[in-house]
Amino acid sequence: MNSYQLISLEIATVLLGLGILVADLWIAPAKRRMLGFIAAAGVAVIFAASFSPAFPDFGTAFGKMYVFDGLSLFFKRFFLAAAFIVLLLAIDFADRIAVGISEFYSLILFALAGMMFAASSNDFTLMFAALELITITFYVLTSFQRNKLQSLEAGVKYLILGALSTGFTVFGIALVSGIAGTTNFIELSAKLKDVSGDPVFLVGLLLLTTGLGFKIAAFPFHVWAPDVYQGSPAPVTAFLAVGSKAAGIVLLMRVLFVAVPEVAKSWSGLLAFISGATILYGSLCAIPQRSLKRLLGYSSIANAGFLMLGIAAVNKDGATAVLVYLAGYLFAVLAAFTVISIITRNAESDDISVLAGLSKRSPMLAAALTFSMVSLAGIPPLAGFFGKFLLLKSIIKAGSVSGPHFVLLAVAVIAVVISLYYYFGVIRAIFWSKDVSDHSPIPVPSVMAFTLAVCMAGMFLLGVFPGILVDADAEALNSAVGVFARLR
Amino acid sequence: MSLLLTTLISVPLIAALIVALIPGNFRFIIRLVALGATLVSLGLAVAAFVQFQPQGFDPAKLATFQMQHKVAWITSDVININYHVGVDGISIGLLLMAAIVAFAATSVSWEIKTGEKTFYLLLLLMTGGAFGAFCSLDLFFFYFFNELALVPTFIMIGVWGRGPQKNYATYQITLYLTLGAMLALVGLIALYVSAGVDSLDIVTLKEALSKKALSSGAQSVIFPLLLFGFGILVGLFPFHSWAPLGYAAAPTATAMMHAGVLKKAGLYAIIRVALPLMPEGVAKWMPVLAVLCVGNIIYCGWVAMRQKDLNMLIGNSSVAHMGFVFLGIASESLIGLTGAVVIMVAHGLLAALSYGLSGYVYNTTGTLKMDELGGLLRKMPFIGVAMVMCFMAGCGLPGFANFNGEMLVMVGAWKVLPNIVVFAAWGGLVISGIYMLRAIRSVLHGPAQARTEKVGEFVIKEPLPASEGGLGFLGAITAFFHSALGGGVWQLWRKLPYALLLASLILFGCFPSLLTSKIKGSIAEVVNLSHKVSPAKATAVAPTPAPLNVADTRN
Amino acid sequence: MPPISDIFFYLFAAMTLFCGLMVVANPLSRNPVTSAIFLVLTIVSMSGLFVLLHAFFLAAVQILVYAGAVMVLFLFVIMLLDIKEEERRKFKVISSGIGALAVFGTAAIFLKSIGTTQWKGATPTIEGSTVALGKLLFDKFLLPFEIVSVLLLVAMIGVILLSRKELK
Amino acid sequence: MNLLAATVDLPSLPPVGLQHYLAVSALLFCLGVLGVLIRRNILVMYMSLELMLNASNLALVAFSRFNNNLNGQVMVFFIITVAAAEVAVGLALIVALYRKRQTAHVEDLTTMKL
Amino acid sequence: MDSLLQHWNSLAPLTQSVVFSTLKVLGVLFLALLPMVAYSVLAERKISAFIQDRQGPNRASLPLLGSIPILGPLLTKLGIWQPLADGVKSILKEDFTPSYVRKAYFWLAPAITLIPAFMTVGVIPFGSTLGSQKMVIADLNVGILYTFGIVSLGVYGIVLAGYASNSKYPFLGGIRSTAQMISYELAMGMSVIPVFMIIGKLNLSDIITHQAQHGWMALPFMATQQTFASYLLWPCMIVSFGIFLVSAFAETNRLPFDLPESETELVAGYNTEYSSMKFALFFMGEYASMITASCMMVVLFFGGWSLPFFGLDQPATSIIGGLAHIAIFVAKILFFMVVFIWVRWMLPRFRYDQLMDLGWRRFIPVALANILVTAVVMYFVR
Amino acid sequence: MIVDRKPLSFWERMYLPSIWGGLKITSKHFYNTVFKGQTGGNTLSKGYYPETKWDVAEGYRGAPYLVKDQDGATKCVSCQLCEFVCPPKAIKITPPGADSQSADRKNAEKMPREFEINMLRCIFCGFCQEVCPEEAIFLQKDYSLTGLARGEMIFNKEKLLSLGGTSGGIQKWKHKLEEAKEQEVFPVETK
Repeated sequence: MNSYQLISLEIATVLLGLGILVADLWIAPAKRRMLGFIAAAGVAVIFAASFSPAFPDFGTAFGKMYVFDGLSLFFKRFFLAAAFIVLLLAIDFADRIAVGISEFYSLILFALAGMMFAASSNDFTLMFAALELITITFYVLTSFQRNKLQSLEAGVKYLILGALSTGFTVFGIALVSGIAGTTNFIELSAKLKDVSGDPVFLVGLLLLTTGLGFKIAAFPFHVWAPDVYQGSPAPVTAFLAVGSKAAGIVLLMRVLFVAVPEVAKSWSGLLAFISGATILYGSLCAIPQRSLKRLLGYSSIANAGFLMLGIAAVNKDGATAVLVYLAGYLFAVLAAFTVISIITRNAESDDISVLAGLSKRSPMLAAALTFSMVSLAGIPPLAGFFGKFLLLKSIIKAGSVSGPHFVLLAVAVIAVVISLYYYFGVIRAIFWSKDVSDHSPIPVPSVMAFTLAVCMAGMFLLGVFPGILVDADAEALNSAVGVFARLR
Repeated sequence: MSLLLTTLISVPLIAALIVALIPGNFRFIIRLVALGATLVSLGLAVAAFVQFQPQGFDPAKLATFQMQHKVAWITSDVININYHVGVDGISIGLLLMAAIVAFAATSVSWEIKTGEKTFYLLLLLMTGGAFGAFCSLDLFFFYFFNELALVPTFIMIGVWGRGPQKNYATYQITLYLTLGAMLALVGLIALYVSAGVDSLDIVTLKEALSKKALSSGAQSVIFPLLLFGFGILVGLFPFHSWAPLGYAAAPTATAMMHAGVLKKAGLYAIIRVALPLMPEGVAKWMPVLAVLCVGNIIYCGWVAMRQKDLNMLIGNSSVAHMGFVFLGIASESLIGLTGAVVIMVAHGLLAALSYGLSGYVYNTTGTLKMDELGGLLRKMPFIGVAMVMCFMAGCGLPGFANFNGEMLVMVGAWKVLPNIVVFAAWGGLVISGIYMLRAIRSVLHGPAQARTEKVGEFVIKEPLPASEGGLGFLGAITAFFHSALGGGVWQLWRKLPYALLLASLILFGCFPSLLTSKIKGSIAEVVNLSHKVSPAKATAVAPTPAPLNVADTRN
Repeated sequence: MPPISDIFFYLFAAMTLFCGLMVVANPLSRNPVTSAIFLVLTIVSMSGLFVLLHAFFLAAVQILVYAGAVMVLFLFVIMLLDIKEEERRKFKVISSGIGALAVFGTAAIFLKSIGTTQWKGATPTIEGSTVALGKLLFDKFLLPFEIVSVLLLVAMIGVILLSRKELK
Repeated sequence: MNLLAATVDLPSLPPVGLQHYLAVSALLFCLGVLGVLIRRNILVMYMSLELMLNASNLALVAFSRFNNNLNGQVMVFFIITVAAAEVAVGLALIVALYRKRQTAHVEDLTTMKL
Repeated sequence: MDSLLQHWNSLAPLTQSVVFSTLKVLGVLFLALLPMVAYSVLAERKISAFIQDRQGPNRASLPLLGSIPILGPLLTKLGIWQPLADGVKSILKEDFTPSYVRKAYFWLAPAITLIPAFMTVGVIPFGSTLGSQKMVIADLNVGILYTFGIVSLGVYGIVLAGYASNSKYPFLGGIRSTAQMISYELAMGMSVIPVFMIIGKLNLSDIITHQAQHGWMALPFMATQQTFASYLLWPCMIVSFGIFLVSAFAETNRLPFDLPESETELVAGYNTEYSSMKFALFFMGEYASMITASCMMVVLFFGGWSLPFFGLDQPATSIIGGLAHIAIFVAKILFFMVVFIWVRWMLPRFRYDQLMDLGWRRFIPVALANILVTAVVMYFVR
Repeated sequence: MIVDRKPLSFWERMYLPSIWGGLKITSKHFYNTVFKGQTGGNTLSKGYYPETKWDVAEGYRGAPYLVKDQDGATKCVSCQLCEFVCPPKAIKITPPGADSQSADRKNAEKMPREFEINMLRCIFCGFCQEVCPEEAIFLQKDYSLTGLARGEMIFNKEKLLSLGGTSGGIQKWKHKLEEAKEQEVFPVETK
């Protein structure tokens, strides 16, 4: 198998990004929005191409550094879908960006490429490069609204803490790969027996996990998330919440389940602690929030905790559940951000009070936001429910092996109840706010309407027929390179 | 293999979809669709009820469900879930009750004047969810449908609810019910994981667990999870405080549906899942339940006495009634459990009727404070009479279905839990008698108060919105229905839901065997399975083999 | 008598750590310029350590990129912004103390684990030859190399976008 | 060698091995973390972060030497490149912030609070 | 004498090499570099005088040497003793430190400017061999990288000088210089990549050896065995050299790129506040970096110590040959020094935006394209 | 007003012709100087500076000195405007105290007790001359001031006056004195 065929999706993405960048030179400023459509269409084509039967079989490339397996394919599609929606969001967002709209699109595409590489990385070097491509792109993206102080502050905060996490990751990589003598995950897992007792190795692994914990905003490495989510432009926040987080998750899965499965098993208590603390912290802090984006920031912390839950279970159910959960999360969060983006267009504030009277002003937006909140809360028949169901199942299954997981389970249950409280706070604001000052209908651009329709269709489809997804995910994990197949 | 149940479930859901597609200003059409859908499903439920064959119980083999329909939904090595519906004696009565209440609730929803589209959509979803919950044989789908029915409750209370405590009530009911549901979900998943048959299908589970029971450790964890999880959904003492508050704040139809139907789903799940599958858990936790149910009966009854608000009174009495069901469950006897199921059906009708009536009173007088009401019997004869009958049924007057149920429960529980029965009898007959009669006196009798001075009965008539009248052919039909329903037969029509509920109560009160004959076979199996592990206890509780004595339950 | 390379190791290591400490906790000055200059010194002495480890190419690159470009940029920005505010701020003793304690704990863990690790490596023979490194870079590590090139493009776009004058 | 021996009398120190380099690297890393924790000037914090990256570089080069493979050195190459890019973006960002807010002090970034 | 030699031979090889290295360092630094710096200042003054119809320094004289008939006045007229007078003046003049400067950096900056310029010389092969010793202080495998690394440190002196002076003109000069040096370092670095692509080594001695055999990079006909390939690559090398040359002007802050110290705009920029010896250090630093830049050009493009005549393209076997190589090298350096000086009086100063424009938008793309073209040509040649 | 720059032509943008031009000019001068001896010293004057002093042209403005009027009286009235305006702060004036001589002529307001110009600081800018209301200070032809110590280079009032010489001009004090005398002769009737 030719290496370049395997990375054709990524190549296409990067080329698309470059194309947008270059095309900008010849296109009149007034017509630059069109580039967004081109970018979105391109991503859609790449997404469709990933389903093509002509697509190469699974395999590894670049000296086993890059793996193309079910897991990576799943995540690639995930990222592509997310980027597609984010690009559509960005098209609508274009007029709120002072300069460089086509760069905005191409940066999103480059971040997408980084995520796709991350999904396939089987080597610390590739992982580092991909992770940094994502992170640095997001430094720029978060601070893209340079005329807004909030955006800049968000950028700087993300910068400092992102760089800190890079520092941890890199030092972790140095120690782990140094002790093991290899940077390849599979080779590392083969040598694991010799090195897993080495304290330096374990310290390194801990640092590495810490670094990745930063990326997914897991407790206690979550401090950046609320501010960054609040300050960034809405499409960026959405991409950060979905794409960057999923990239962190897939890398965490690769590192823990492929490179060091035995250690991961023995660490499940620690992972469970992180997961529980993250869930609880995110849920509790979300309660008093007034800013919608900040609320979603905390909710995303809680969701990171739920995702960690599946990892802490260290079993195949958990891994599958993570994938299912992510898919549901994707549509729900993107729908929420789409609505927020539309509503805050004129309001210049994302205080929860802007939702007042939304059910009257625009029933469609109200419905979309309600559904996404309901889905995030994990209530049937929407997509979020099934993910939570599987996560709980996986942790119960893991709990039948070890005790601390029951505590985690209790935390998760309590957190779901708490999360319902604040998600319903949003719904309440939509449907029965007292002080409705503005009754004018909110115009919904057709792009946004399309985006919302896609998200809602996704939420319902995955909620009512999760079978498609679960089968696909289980298959993805079965075909994944490494020890996924051996996970119980 | 029969599509009847699937059709029954899908009728309201499809109707909900249709409602979603109709523009919001075609209010009358939306009402018609909702009413038509519930009417059709009522017909289907009656058909199912009639079609259901009462069956005896053969302890050698497990009962079969009737009218089953099974479709593979998720089959993977991670999870295996099928869409599987079917009914047995326990659920068929509840299904019929649900259909009746749903129709009644849709009928009384004329009071809703804003956001009808969303309201009916949610109501239909709720109806579909309730049907689904009672029909599902796969526990995942049971949970799924139950949640589907619960969520609209929160929104409906929030949006169309009333009273100063609306928000507080909404949050309380949301959080309590979610907590209960989550606990139950954890219990169900734990059951799935520990049963080891890779299925949540009740049939499969029963079969597998009757062969190889769960480990006692697993049972002692899962059983309380299910008991308290579902218990919270029902309002088990001390987790009941949401119920009266929530119902007091809820719009009429929601209160009817939730108090009448959805609450029963939790009880149903306890009887369906917890009892037969985990005999050891039953043995361990039933004493606790027995104590708690006294709390329900006495404490909530006592609280009900102190209420000044009619709805709060009804709410608390409703929770107190749940105590009887818990008592029946705690008795673990054939008679007691049969009685519990009968109460579930009866109380569903009763609660719906009570809330329907109180809602009507609220809409005409604008208050439910008992000291502001009075003399309604004279002003609104039909409502007044219905209310008297309703309250009489509530305090367990013979002739109404509740009496049968309570009687059966107490008889069934007497041998096992005599002390508790004393409490229950005291609570059920004396306390409820006190507050019900007090309510009758202050609401219906006496001089008319300021609020009730000028009210009349069924005088509401509204014009057909112009947007619906001018629709050509469709408009003509609409106009016809509107004049038919709003013209000459208007008053009769508005009385229909109350009459229907009252009639059902009396019907099942006078002919309890309609229910018990269907219930007994299934309950016998439940009782049998729940005693399976501890034979000593089983003999102590039911000295004679349970199935043979079923006939005695006819009262 | 230790070999001469060991002496150099101790020399460079001491210098690296001392200058590193001066970067973060200089008792005499909290001026960012001082920190930057000490960071340059750290980097230079570290490239001395690189030379001792026979990584000549990296030693040169370290100086060229870090000291020659990165730190100049830092200095440039510090001077451009004329940042000296920290000198006037009160130093928060308690929070800093807690942070320092935590870091000392971490350092203790690091040193303990490094002390207890059993290293079974062979005698070092490898040379950080530029040719070998280059071949590896364009052969085995081609993919990360290409990704990093995209990354540089992104950084370039980002810097231009972030630092160009507002059009309005 | 004997030239030095003639003039300097050094205390006897253990022969330098991997662990020595790792210890230096670990200490340097901790210094970096310390800087991030106790300094409040964004630029100095950022420098401390560079210190952390450099610590990793040292560890990687040491491992590379003692493992007899060049993987670590390649990694260092990438780290240096990425760090340069990161610094460029980061400083641009800090300058942009400074233009807007006239501060480079983390405690002044208070637009967004709970 | 014999016993001394014997004693010498009895020493360990390491000790011998240490001694040789020390000698080379001291020799190169004090015998070659410092005098060269001093006399390039003189050369600058003289040449500028000639171009401007003046005589230049012609008065400094030494008490005894000046009175030697004929030779004395001639040397005086040539200004041979001027550097000595300048040195003495620098040392004796009052060293004035304004009160508002940042003291530590104010003192450090001149030293930091000078050191990198001197350190760079360490890897430059200024001759083939002299006896058994290679005429290079440190024959590094990564010589050119070392050079670039050290050169890149040179900017600190100027930046710190600007910062330390705590006054606006020096500050602006420092800032300008930073930007300018970073920008042109990039173009400079890229311009030499084709050279290494052709030669395949980073070691400067190897580069010279290669040129001695295959023709100088910038003048391919200067070889005993001329190859077609080197003629094909000639245009690329010309471009490389052009960029390198211009960048060298920018890197050394020489006219036409002396924006950092432009006296009419910035009152001499970063060294405004400096006087006497500290100023002299800056001054020497500038000339030292000019010498370094000349060395680099000679080594990279003009065959270093080699000359394709008289068998001078082979490493020397005799002392005479070795000295001849050193002389050739120095001669080539002098040529470029003259170019540096000449250009200063030939061209006016660029505007700052023109300077940046030239660096970023002309040289860097051209250098990149040059790399590509070289690669393509090499692909077809081999 | 913004005037657009003239766009450069292609060759101008290449800079090469300019370089060639510069090379031509400089080479010509270089050749002429070195080989033909055409230096400025030879062609413009008859030698080089220390030996051959440069004759300044009329109107040259060198060092500032104080001047006296035709009557030999000090013109300066110690108003300190020049001290105030002096950019390098080279001028230092000590006004007369209560007990000292106020002026060396009649009817004048006052004269400085001491007037110093530090010639090491002075930049010959001419502001003092510009600002002086009494035309008491003038930039004169001296361009080469040397001394062996710093102290020598601080010129005091006597030195400045002696170097400055006499300058006529308006003779304000004389006129004032005459006016005063006329008033004594023809007193105004005030009734």
